Amino acid sequence: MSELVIPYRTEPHPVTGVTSGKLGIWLFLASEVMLFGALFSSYVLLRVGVLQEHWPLGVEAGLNVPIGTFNTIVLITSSITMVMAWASLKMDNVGAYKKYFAATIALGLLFLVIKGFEYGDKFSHHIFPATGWPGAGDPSPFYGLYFTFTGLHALHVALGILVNLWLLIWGTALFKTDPECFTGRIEIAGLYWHFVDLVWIFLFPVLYLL
Amino acid sequence: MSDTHDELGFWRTYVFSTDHKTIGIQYGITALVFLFFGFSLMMMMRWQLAYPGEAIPIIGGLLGESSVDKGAMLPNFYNQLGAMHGTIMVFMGIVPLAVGAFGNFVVPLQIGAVDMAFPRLNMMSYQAFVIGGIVMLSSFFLPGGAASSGWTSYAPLSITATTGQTFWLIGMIFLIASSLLGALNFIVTILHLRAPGLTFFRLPFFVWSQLVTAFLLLLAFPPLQAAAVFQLMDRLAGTSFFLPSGLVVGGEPLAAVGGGSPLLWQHLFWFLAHPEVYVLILPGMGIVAEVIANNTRKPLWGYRPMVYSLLFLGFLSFGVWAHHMYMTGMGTTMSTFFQITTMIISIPSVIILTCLAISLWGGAIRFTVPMLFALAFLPMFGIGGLTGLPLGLAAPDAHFHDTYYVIGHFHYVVAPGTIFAMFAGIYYWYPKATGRALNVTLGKLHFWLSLIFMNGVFMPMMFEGMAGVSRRLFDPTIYEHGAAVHGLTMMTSWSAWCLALAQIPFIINFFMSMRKKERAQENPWQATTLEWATPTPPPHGNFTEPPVVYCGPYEYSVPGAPNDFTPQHVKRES
Amino acid sequence: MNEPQYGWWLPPDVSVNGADIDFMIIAIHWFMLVLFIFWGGFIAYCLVRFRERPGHSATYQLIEAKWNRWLEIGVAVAETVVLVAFAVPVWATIKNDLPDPKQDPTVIRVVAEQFKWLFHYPGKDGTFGRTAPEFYADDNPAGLDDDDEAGWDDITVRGLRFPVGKPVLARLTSKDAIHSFKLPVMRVTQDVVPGMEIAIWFEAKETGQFQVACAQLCGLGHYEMKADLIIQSPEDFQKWLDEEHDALGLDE
Amino acid sequence: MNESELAHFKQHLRVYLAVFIALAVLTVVTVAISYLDLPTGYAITVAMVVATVKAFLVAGYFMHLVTEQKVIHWLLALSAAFLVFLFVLPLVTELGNGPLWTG
Ligand code: HEA
Ligand code: HEA
Ligand code: CUA
Ligand SMILES: [Cu+2]
Repeated sequence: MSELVIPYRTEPHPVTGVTSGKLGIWLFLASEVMLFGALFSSYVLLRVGVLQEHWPLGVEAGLNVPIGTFNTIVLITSSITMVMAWASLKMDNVGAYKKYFAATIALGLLFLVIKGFEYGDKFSHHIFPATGWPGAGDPSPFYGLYFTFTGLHALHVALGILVNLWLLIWGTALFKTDPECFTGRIEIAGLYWHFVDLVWIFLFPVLYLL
Repeated sequence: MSDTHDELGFWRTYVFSTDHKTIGIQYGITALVFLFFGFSLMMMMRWQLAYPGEAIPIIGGLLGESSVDKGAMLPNFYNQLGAMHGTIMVFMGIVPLAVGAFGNFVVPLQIGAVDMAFPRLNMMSYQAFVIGGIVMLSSFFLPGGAASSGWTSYAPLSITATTGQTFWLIGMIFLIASSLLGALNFIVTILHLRAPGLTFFRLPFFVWSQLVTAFLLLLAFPPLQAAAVFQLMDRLAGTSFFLPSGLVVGGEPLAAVGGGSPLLWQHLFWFLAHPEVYVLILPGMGIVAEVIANNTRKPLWGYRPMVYSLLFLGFLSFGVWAHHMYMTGMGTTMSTFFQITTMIISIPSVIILTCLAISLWGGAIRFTVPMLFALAFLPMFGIGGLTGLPLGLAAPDAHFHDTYYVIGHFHYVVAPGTIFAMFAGIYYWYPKATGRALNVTLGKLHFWLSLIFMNGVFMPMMFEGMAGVSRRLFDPTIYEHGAAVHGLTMMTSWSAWCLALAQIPFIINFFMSMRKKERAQENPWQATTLEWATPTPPPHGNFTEPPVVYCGPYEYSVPGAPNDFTPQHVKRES
Repeated sequence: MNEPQYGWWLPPDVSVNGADIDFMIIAIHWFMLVLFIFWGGFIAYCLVRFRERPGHSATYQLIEAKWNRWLEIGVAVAETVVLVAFAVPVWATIKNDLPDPKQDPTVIRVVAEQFKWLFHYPGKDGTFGRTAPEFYADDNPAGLDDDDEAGWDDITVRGLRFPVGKPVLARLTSKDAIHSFKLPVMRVTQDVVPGMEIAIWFEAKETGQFQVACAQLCGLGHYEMKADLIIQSPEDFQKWLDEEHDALGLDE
Repeated sequence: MNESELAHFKQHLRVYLAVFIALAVLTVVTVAISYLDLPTGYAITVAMVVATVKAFLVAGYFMHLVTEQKVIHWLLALSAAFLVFLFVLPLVTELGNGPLWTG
């Protein structure tokens, strides 16, 4: 039933100058901005709400800054490989694209694994979302925020990985028949991926360093 | 449609269709059923309010003893019904009907598109809506029943509430996802798929209203999504985003970290919920504009001012939400700020209503059934909107806050306001959707009875509110000022039940007319907008040849034109 | 005490601020009525005069209405006037003019819990005893700390009493959910938010027996969360305080 | 794409690499600064400034915002405006809201 030809899938619209897909993903990202914006604004409100001595620095709260830093680098690297994957397609070099894209996915997984170890470490120290700081019963929602923020972000990373995997394994075939369209899809996947990276760029200092 | 049937088979055609018209109709039926269900919940509550502690006739016997005691309603069941009525009506009734149904069916037709920009996304949006709806309804069968903390789900109450609240949150997350996908799709469709020649100021007002609505949904919903996640964490993982320290519930200290803020929830909720109320009304205004232009047989008066007001309204609606929170004890600086923005935002509504009213001047007004509903919308929304003004000022709100005056205020805008607009839309586009015309006599019967009883339901609430009777009261008569207005309560309840009876002609009409032999013409209302340029009912792909637009949306009674209506896709000679 | 008359309109008003609020309510409703009748009349007129009938056809030309601009501006002006002249100043008085010790206000701690009100008076020494959640008990609903002498003569009751003609300073706290402290006859509504102590003031100008209501959904018993509101002459109030004090039996 | 375009496109790759390096460096910088433990106020300002710069680099170059169409810019401007509402209004309101829920 969807054999209909719906215009501006691959060619940009004369007025807006972008393809429908691109406009769509940007609209989605705009709503994501509001989603994470709400998280951060809540963070600010809660932080000024509690007494300052109830608010730990990331280090004090036992967050591992070196690991966090490393993870940041991992995510940034995955971003550049993502761009390269797209660029390779532009220069229709499918081989390079495959390598870069696979690397992106791998780095994404690495990020999740590391995050997983961080969680495990917290749990082993009996630190859970419901834990107060410095000790149980102290009124600071810090750990709650930490787990919720990173958890939600990790969810986004996982989602991105799934989509990318699908594109890499089943999607790529499209490149032979309709390179324009497929390159567009990779660009869209990229936009999402970079946004997730961008969110982390704020999450990291807010949770680990401040 | 006909030929595509065999190609695709039953499932792809009716259940997992990606055709915007089918999806629109799916949305419509589902939403109407939910509307009626939400109404039924309320009719039970109205019994308890009219005859406190007396056994509910018929239904009372069927309910479990967790909800009724010897047929008489229990307080916690009352609270469940209230919360679910609100949730169902807003998120599962009006929004899917106004945006999902009318948006999906009409917008692509009116802009001359073959379909929505992302048909598969469209289908997913409907499926998410259905899942959300099922989750919500299933919560009635949980131990402890459905959510019972009001549709506003204020923390901390909602966090110490039973499992129903968890389902409410999960259901909301699905409904929100559905709305986001839909909104995104509408914006791209309207920006990209307009027929050649259909410039922005040639768009029918309805399309404009859907565009603004889509932006409201897209940008206002995510914060509630975040809030829902927070509340889920509070309930399931023991965090305390919304829980301050030292809570003692039922004599037992609450095991929670504390350090959270109950008001944070309210901010995140109302950041959505005020734009949401405009989501409830704008599509309705759009429909009314269409119907009025068509039945006055002349162009809308002040089309551009209306569009600008719409945009302004949409933008500012993100900056007034705390007028729902005057009584939480905010400082006077901020309450002044929100009083000012609230007064400002009422002006565009005044402008739109003024333009619609003046549009009647100089017309040749046909009192068709959709027109009747559209005309009734004006004063009904007028009452609802005007009663918003005293609420918008903190000092009077100190008396009205959370009284039946508020209930009366917003029901006047959503029930005889939006619901009437929805009915107008149904009567107006039904022939296009089904290829059959609705029966006029039944329609008029439905209209007059609904009009009478709608006012019978909601006008008394204004006076109850004046008397200071609080809302969400299982039994208002335990207060002296509550007992004093019991006569009005009775009137409301009986009107509500009669209002339900008044829907019977509609339901009969709705289903019987489909079976009619004779088909409706392509353009029964002699309208100008593009949806009437399609065959009836429109086939998959809508237009026989892609339309080109030559003029504005409401070219009625053009001097020297052959007919009293000049369709947008007809080139005018000369 | 005079029996309050409740009806289908505003409840009786026995507060010093209520008059302003009522005035605004009435004024705005007249304004609304005028607008509504004007528009309603206009619409009705159009419906009759421009109804479809043989020999009458619509005019494509839109009328040059200027007056609607004036109407809209009029609405805007009216709203501005209400805002500047009444809403903001009145609300400022109600919220901000908390009585200072010189006016010696009747200070009362109001503690809300599912689904009861508790009213806590400082007693003869005029100071509240220390309270903390961990001390809450059935015989100590206010959570008073026994080690704090200031609290020994404190009076905690389930009905609200205060003297007429003298400002009351109420400090609102909640143990569990959000409640809303509503005195219909005083035109007072204030949400009681757990984790915050919110101070409000009001003053009665008549004595009488009324009700305290809870205006915010707070659970099953929200509907029955009412309390007596007894406004007394200063003498009667003092008498009541003394009785309550003796009832504490501190002397022996 | 043809030769000249390709050559032109190769320029981009260098830019991407530069951005990547900048991001990595800035990450190290923020972390380094955090070890100086400045007074909270400064620490927050600095960290947020750096983060914002990084954000702009990512959005500007990886997400091609610098060369993107106007619609997208307007869209982001709109959500940015609402974001400001969402950050400022609740905060100001609750700060003016008597004692905070310090617990
Ligand atoms: C569609 C829904 C809708 C709409 C359009 C509105 C519109 C408005 N609302 Fe309403 N409101 C709600 C839905 C809506 N509201 C809901 C659901 C609640 C309760 C939530 C809850 O607590 O559960 C609520 C609650 C609510 C409150 C909180 C009350 C309280 O809890 O204490 C306030 C306070 O400012 C308010 C104000 C306004 C204002 C100023 C407008 C303005 O936009 C109105 C502007 C319109 C006009 C000024 C009318 C113009 C007409 C004329 C001038 C002439 C008309 C006459 C003829 C045509 C004959 N509303
Ligand atoms: C869009 C929103 C909406 C709508 C349309 C309605 C419609 C109605 N509401 Fe609703 N109501 C709310 C939103 C809405 N309500 C909210 C948000 C609350 C607050 C909840 C809370 O306290 O948390 C509330 C609370 C509320 C209360 C207060 C309860 C309390 O505080 O204790 C009452 C009391 O009478 C009430 C009554 C009604 C009535 C009689 C209708 C009637 O107008 C219903 C009219 C419905 C119809 C006429 C049905 C039309 C559909 C059909 C005819 C179906 C046909 C079917 C097919 C063709 C398949 N509502
Ligand atoms: Cu306490 Cu309602
Ligand atoms: Cu509102």
